[in-house]
Amino acid sequence: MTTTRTLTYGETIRRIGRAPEDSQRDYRRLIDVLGRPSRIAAIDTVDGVPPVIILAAGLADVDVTVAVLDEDWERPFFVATGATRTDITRAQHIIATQPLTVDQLTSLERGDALHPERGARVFAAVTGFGDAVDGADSTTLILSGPGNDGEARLSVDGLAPEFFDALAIANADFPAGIDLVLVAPDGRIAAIPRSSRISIEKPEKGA
Amino acid sequence: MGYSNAKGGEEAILAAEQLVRRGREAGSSPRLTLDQVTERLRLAVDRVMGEASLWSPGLASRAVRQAEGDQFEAMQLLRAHRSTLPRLAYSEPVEVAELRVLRRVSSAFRNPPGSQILGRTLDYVGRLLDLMPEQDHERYVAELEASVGHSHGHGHGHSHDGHTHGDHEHEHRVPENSATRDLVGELQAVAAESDDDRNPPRVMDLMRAMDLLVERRTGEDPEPYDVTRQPARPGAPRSAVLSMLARAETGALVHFWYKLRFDPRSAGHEIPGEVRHGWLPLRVNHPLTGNPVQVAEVRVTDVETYDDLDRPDEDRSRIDVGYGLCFGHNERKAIAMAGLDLAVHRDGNSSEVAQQVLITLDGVEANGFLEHLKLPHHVDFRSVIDRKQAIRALQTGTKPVAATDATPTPGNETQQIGALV
Amino acid sequence: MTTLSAELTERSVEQLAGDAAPRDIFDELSKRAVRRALLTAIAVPGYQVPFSSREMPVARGWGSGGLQATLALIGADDNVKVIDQGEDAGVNATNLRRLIVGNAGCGEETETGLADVIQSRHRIPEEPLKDGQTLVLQVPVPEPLRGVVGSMDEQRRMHAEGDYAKMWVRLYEDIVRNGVVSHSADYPCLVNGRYVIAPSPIPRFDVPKLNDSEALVVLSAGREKRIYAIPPHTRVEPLTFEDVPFTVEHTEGAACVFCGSDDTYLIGVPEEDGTTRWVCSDTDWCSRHRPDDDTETETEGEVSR
Amino acid sequence: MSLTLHERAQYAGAPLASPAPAPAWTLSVRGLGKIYGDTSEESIAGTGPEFGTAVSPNTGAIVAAWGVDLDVAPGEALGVIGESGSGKSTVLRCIAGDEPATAGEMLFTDHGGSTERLDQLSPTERRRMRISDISVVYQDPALGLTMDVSAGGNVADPLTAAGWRNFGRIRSRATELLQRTEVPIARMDHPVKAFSGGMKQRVQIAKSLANDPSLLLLDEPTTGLDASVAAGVLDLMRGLLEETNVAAIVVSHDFSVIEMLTTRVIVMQHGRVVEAGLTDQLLEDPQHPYSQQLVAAARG
Repeated sequence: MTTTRTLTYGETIRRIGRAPEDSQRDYRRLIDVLGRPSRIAAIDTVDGVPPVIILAAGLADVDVTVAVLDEDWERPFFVATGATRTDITRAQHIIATQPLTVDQLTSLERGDALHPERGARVFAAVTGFGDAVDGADSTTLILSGPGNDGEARLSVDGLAPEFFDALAIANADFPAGIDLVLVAPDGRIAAIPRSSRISIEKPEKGA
Repeated sequence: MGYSNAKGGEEAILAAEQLVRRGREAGSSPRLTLDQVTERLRLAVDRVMGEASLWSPGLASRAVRQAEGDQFEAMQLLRAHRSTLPRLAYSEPVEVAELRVLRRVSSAFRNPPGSQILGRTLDYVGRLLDLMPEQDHERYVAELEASVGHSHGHGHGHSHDGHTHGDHEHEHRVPENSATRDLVGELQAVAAESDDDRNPPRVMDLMRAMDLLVERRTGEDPEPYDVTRQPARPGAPRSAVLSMLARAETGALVHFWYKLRFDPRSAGHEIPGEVRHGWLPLRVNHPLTGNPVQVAEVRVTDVETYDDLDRPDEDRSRIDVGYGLCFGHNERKAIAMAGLDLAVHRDGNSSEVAQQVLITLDGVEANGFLEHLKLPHHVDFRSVIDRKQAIRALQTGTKPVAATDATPTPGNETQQIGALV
Repeated sequence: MTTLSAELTERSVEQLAGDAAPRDIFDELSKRAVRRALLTAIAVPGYQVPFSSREMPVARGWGSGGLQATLALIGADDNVKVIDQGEDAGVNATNLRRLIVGNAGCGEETETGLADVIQSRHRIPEEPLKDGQTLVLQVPVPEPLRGVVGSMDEQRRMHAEGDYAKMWVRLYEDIVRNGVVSHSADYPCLVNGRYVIAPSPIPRFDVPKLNDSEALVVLSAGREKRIYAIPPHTRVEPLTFEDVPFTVEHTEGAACVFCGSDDTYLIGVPEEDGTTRWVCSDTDWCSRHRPDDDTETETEGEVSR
Repeated sequence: MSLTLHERAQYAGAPLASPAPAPAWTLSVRGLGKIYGDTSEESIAGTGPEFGTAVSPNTGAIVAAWGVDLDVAPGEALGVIGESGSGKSTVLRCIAGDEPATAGEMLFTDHGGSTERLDQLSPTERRRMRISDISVVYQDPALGLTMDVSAGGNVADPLTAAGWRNFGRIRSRATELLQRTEVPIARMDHPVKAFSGGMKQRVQIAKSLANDPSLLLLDEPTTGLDASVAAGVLDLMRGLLEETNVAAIVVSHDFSVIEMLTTRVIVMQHGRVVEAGLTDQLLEDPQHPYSQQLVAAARG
């Protein structure tokens, strides 16, 4: 997913760093979807900057370790937020503009029963939420657990089913685990906390 | 000039004292007057009077000034001064119900009989550092004087001292619905510190009417135990506990109460029925007529507190009572006192809690012993080194190093024992 | 110290502080720290997340944790309701509301249904909360095992392993000794079938409101620097044996003298003659459920100057 | 909702291995060792019965137990005898999970036939085994009971830990167990700190049987009790062992306890097993000089 680099460097930095009222509004939307897995909300987009960067920037500062898996956006992100840069296996926040591989996912810090707060938070860019007409490249998840009255469905485009299998295993040892925030290019967001139980709805026609 | 402990101490001590005296007078600012201490540092004065257990605002402000604000030094000065004063008479017992209330709040009841009287308190003020520039002070005081006129009983327009510049213009808009007005009606804020007579019915009488209280008026402790004449030790009656609590150091009381909150047996906390600040009459019997005559009024803070008896060996249908009273306006001390009076009652007056309350909370005793560590200890220390060398010699099988001075070292004697072990 | 430097410090402090502008009482990065901690709290319902709790203009134990959570959540377009013991006009609630509204420039509301964020000490409003609302509860003691086992390491191990046998033994002993569960407010609850929490000293009457709630509930302990949460639609069960019903505070025949309600949490107002008059603790709910012709505005207790 | 192994595997979609046929023993221990201090090979040499010490001359480490093998089958009671310092209690503590072993394999099979390597379990899983699989009766009742809690409450502890949530059923199960161990029901609700030594052991035994454990470990259960009280407790213990299908290990320095409760016994000295065999055979004809000394003392 490339962005046209019409912005000057300084301009980009300014746009990444969110004003307090913007990051506050983004945050309220984030906890709305995190508290009700399968719910989809939307944050205001900023021209020229991927929404996943915008959302993560609003929560980043010198007190949090971040790994940005994107050469173009890595430097401006750290300049704009002052966050502490670290590698993927130790980062508290991981920002992935491209789909994470299963290996990358399983390498993330999951915390443990005594320190669940050390579990990583992944801000992952997705192409959409079940928008593709023919359902290609779309995975429908069945979510249950806190935040849902029984089961709820969430279709995610742009992340392979194996990714969600790996996530299910990573979060099998609750309260250790990883919390996943999904961000579409148009600013729509959804989230899957580690407390959610995930299974993948098998599509009717041949997979 | 270095000092050696052996001799020449005299000059060193005098020189040190001169440094203190000159230091106290140095600086460009004018000397602190006693009125300034009494009026601007009134809570420091109140606290020192409590911890020195001597009611004398004048002497206490002198102590605070002389101690350059150091509480422990001030209470030491006042306690020592107290020993120079002859005891002329014993005052007559006074009913605490006679307290002429300046401030009175209850946590246990929303509308205690006689209503909540907020009075002068910082409890509901944003604790923000006041960065008001000095030159604005006059204007601020002028506005303050003007505001006394229009704030009356209704509403929360209470003014309070030392509140911050930022709040000054902030108009309290009390949400306008009837229930809130009712509540506001009850939660009367006394605009200014009024002197008219007021002692509302006590919450204790209400609790006794409900017949839920443990009865603490057992008559076993008719004459108050005088801790200055007879040191209080575990097993001492409640009046000894209350006296030691009254003269205990405020910080020690706060921390000891807080420590108990982390012991599973007393994890919950008590609920104050009443926190009061006001004046108590002081009466003595007239030497000729023998009738009680009021000779003074003493300002005190007193607290009556209640706790749920929830331990296996307690009567679970009853509520226990604690009481604390101390000089001046020192609510955190009185609340802690009442809580510890209750804790000692629950654990028994020979329990570990009782021992610690009676023995460890006096500021003059604790700090004196702590600071005595600065005194020369070189005699003891040499003896410590000597034993270390003896043991080290034993461990390494060598003869201990000969002591520096000529005195015979017990070396050979330790060696003999060493061989036996 | 020469007078020149005294003068200098005065001027520089003033430039820093600015004259009358409402000062920020909680900086942006501290808000982000609370927000990050709250994300974990929502993802691990009932787990006490340690957070960098800052000292606030209200004392520890007076709502500094609730204040930090509220300030981290709200924006200028939010309506905030602040209550203490169920009352908007309570003196502590008034002080907190002043600080919040003064700092965030948000709206002030007493009607539960119109508030986006409700900060409360020891009560959950009678009006059922809705999707999109957030309840922030002030928490004095976040650790439900405080009265069960002394060592903090052991407390953490018990939470980590979900080993709450000692808690159940206490409950068993309580019933054996007193014939009834004598635990009053702050009744321990099991969240999501995993973590036991202290729901803050709300009455047992309010505990069922936490179960399967439409709103997000945030519990914030400033002094002990812990924040935990109950997401919407999460199972919250008071710890009770199957065959020992969970009872709530109730006095036969008691009804509010203002609105006549007998199924809201009532508090007793002692009268001089020893009788007790009952009034709603949730004063705002009460004022909206009074018979229209109620002109009686008799105030409680005697008005004193 | 902490996930069991079974749930975790199913949840993650991985196939679960079918359980192997149930082996004959409840517990099989091979090469159990515990060293306090330097746990390298160097510490082993120079320790053991032949050297008359458990303290390593090379490293100063204490080889409390080394190379201990033992098995115990359902319904059987194995004795472990030796004087104090022989390593018998250390062996028991390692099996119970109160202490991590330095070496050795411990295979445990519960009633249901599923097998676990105890020495590979995490501390959390080890503690979970102590709820319904392995119970211990300690010599010092304070290690096994909560003194401020009532006798009934102490028996309720493992029941609630195993998930019992019905007060009535918990109370009747506790009553039944306490009656079985002859604790007067009238005192069931008194805190155990008020009980005599013998009565405390009876409460411990009731508590240890609450969840029908597969393995019961008794660490000098009657030491410190006067003879008549001890006899009563042993008599009760023998009855219970016969009634239930529990496998038991009884650690004692007293051959009469071993003789009364166990069918097989191992003798330990300076951290090593010096002899093993059927209890009555070993009593009749002890081979190892140390065994002979112990039997002589018991017969004396």
